[in-house]
Amino acid sequence: MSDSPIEKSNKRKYFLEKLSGRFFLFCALISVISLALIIGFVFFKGLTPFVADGYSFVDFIFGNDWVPSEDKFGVFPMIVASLYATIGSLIIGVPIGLFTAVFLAEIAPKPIAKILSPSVQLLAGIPSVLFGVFGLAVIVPFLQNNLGLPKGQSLIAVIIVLAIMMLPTIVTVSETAIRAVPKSYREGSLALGVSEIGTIFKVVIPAAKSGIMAAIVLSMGRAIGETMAVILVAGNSLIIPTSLTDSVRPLTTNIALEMGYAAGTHQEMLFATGIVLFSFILILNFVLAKISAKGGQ
Amino acid sequence: MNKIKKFSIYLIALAITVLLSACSGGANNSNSSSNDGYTLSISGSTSVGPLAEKLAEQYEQKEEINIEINQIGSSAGITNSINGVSEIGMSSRDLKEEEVASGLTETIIAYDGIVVVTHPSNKVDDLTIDEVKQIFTGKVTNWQELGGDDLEIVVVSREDGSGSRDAFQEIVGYSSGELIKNSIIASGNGNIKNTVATNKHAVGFISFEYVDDSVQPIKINGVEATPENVLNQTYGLSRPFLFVYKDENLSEEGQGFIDFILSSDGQQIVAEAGIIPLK
Amino acid sequence: MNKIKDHLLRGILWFSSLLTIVILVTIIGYIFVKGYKLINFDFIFGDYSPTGGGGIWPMVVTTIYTIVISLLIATPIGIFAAVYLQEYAKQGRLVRIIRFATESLTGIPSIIYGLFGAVFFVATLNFGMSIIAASLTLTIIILPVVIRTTEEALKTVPQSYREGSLALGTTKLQTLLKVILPSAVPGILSGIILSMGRIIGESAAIFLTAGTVAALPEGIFSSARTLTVHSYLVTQESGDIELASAIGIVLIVIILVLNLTATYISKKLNKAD
Amino acid sequence: MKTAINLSNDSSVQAETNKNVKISVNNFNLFYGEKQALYDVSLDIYEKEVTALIGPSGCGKSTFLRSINRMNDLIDNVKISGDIIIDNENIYRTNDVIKLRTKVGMVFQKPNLFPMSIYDNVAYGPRMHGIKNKQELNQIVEESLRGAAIWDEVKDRLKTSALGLSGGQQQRVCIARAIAMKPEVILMDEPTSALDPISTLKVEELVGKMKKDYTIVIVTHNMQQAARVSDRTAFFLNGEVVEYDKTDTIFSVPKDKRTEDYITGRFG
Repeated sequence: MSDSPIEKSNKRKYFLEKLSGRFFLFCALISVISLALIIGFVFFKGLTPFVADGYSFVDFIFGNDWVPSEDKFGVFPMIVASLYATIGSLIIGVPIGLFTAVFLAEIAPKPIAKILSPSVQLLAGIPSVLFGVFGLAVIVPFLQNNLGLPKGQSLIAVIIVLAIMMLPTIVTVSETAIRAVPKSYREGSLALGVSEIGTIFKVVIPAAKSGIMAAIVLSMGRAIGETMAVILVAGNSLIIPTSLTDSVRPLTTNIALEMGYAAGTHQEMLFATGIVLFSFILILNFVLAKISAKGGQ
Repeated sequence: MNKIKKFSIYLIALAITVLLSACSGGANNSNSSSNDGYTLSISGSTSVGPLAEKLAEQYEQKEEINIEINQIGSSAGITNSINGVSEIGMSSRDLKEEEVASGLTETIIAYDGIVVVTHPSNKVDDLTIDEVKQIFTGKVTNWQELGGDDLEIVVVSREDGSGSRDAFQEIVGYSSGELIKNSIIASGNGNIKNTVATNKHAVGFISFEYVDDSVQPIKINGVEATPENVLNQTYGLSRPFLFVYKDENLSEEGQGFIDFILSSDGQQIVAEAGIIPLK
Repeated sequence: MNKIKDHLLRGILWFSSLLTIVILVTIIGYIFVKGYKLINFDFIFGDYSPTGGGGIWPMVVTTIYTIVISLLIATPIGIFAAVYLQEYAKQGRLVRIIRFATESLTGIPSIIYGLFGAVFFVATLNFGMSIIAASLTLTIIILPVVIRTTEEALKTVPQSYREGSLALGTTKLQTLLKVILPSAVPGILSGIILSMGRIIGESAAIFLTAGTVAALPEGIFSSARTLTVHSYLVTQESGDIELASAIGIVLIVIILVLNLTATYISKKLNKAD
Repeated sequence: MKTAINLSNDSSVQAETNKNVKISVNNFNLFYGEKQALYDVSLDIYEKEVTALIGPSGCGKSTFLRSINRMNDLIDNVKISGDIIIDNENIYRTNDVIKLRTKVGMVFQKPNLFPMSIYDNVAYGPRMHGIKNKQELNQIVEESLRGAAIWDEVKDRLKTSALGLSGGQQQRVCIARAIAMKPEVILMDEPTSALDPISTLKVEELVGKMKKDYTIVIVTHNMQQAARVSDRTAFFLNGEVVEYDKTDTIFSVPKDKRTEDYITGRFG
């Protein structure tokens, strides 16, 4: 073997190496490009009424009235509704989902886990519309009949449907994270005489924290972004909810309900509603990124 | 770093080229599909949509034509027909001034009655227009006040911007701002019907074609909601179904479809669909 | 004291799991009970008829179209992006920006993707309401899922594999293609399954980008209606819970088949090792 | 014990006369970010000898070993100064890391076979370097496995997963995998630390045989092992080379007090 062909082939390899590295970088940048395009288009459309047409942004955010046909655009009730619905569903969904994940990964007898884990994974793929269909056909009448309400379409119905919908996401993602915790951590803790449950809560869950955080972010995205299922059970009333039984209109629902029928300023205001939604999510992501960065140290 | 920049610019250029060629591919594609028959694009009202689909199904069997119908709401359909995105827009409400000003032509293809409906168990089955207004503006909040059971009234309305809602409010005589705040807002006739059918408290309004046994239609001023009563103008809650288009955008094929709808065959289909034909 | 706490916690774990299972079984059960009567050969393979009684074949085809196209685009991009983040990038501002963008994409509500798709792909790029516009929108939606799951899968590949391969004088690219990616396949597959679920389940974004034409698509530039959009429209417009449930059964079966296939593939791959 | 020292004594005497310097290290410094891990390391490693690197944990011996085939490149923020010269070529001046790593093979602390068959593991390197001919590959695999003294144990199960082997067998397949590249230098990073005594013995015997073909640098915790297998020994402490000499000299008459303390077990 002479030197030159090897060096030549190495040169080709280094070229491919560089090319592939840059190609991978480009792929990674597509997320950034997409985000920039989405933000650009939504903000451009959504800010037009405030920049060009002299609408007040403060009135938009804190206004209580949303009557597009009378030129009144206030999204405060929807902001409140979105926050309540998301927080409520997380309060119910996260513990149940997380405990289920722990159960499947740590405690469940193997044959049970072997059947259940894929079933839950399957459920992650169930279209949200079907949860809405179920919510409308079962949960709404159930609430109405058992709580003696004039209507079952309510904040609590939204919370329940969202909590159910996020279960599969939380369970599958957290389960993967928990299973990825090295056995040696558990053995180390067990060897110190800590009980199995103690080990799970003191060692395994903290070790799987970043994955669990990912699960929560994903399901929060799902909850806040859910539209079609929510439309069916929220009632979509334009009031600031004062109780769990009030019917509500979250931000996403507002957009979906009226987008088809909107034109001109009305349509731009729906994009503005999108901006509000967007800002919430960006802030949430930022906060969560900070939390997980702190947790990682 | 500079090299990376150059390289990314190169790649982006490449991506755009690919996209553009895909675009032109798309144009070719729609051209080639015209060999099989002309594609007529229609979009708009969800109330008119089901009727238009039925008409299109029949018409496609007669003619070499593909009709694409997108149910995206009256306003969006009208906007599409103004922009030329769709050849024809469907509307279940009258055109607004600025829409007329943009040069749209409208053709009434049928009439629709709007029916106020309640749960079948509701004892109230006759209301005046004014009572309807008081219900929807929240002045009357219990069925007892109207001679029914002691149940809170739950108002179900369509969303702001819906052609059906605009038409309903205009006839009954209240504005969107007056609508009772805690009313349920449902998108689509089916959703309203379903909501009312499963709730003893509820009252809503839907298109004629959606009425069935699951809900109770309410007489208005003692007049039943029937096609005859709409045509002889004794039933007050009715509106036209419109096709709107710009004359310069309307193709021969599009005109052909409209002619078919207005023909006796077409109007027969309208009647079979439970909607009120023109004559 | 500690024992009581242990028992209590263990009880909570059992209870939560049971609750999850009961809820999910109830939903599936409800959909099956409501919808199974409508399911037959003609329902699935029959052409749609707006006058009622027809099948859902056009929607099945449209759904397959959107899945295949979005995955064809998103899977390679997502995997390579994850590869960049995990294997190539040095920690720094660029990586932070990319991660932030990916995380943010995850959280964006699908209705906003719908708005964007309608403005960008449908109008600006002039694809019209079409399968391709919807698929490109879906591509962005599932990209973060593919990236994240692939990254998690890459993290589980032992560092010693990389060292072992590189020490033999192989390039990063060779190591990646021959050792790292094959080891990460099961994880990547689970990401693709999650993405398929997302595509199949998506309605808001598709509604605004693909339109609602209830006919067999002629190509990727046709406007069409996916199964999920169909079940949504059926619920909204005609309030037909049984038909919506029947479509739901079809959707669930498709997902089940996909999952089983993926599990089978990853098992086979593991055995081949 | 004594015979071992005598043996290595003999060979190093020969080395004085006819062995060449294979790797020459001059004033080599290495930093992890701000933290310096190696201080002015200078030593010559001779061709076809076994050079052992000993010292307490964290003394920099593994870091140094990984510098010889630039495995430290994988870690962000590593900075170096000074030279490592192999066959008159400064390995930090050339950009051809592939060529370097082809020439300098490595065996790791824990067996790190890929999740493939035994055959594919050994054939992996040659395949990546463009050898596709089946017969040629078969031959390389057999020779390498023989060279790693494991052929007889695995010849009937070449197509089964390599991860089914015992730890000691896996480590010898790792050595075969390294040999398959026909390297000139083999770096071994505590290759027996995860193995039982019998497997350790086998690997040590193997190292003894291999030195007629390869230049071997071995990091070890085990001083008896260093004494048994190596010709020369470098004692590392806190990132510095305290003493570097022929193994028998280091173990019998260390010049530095710290070396003596370490060897006699007073710390470490």
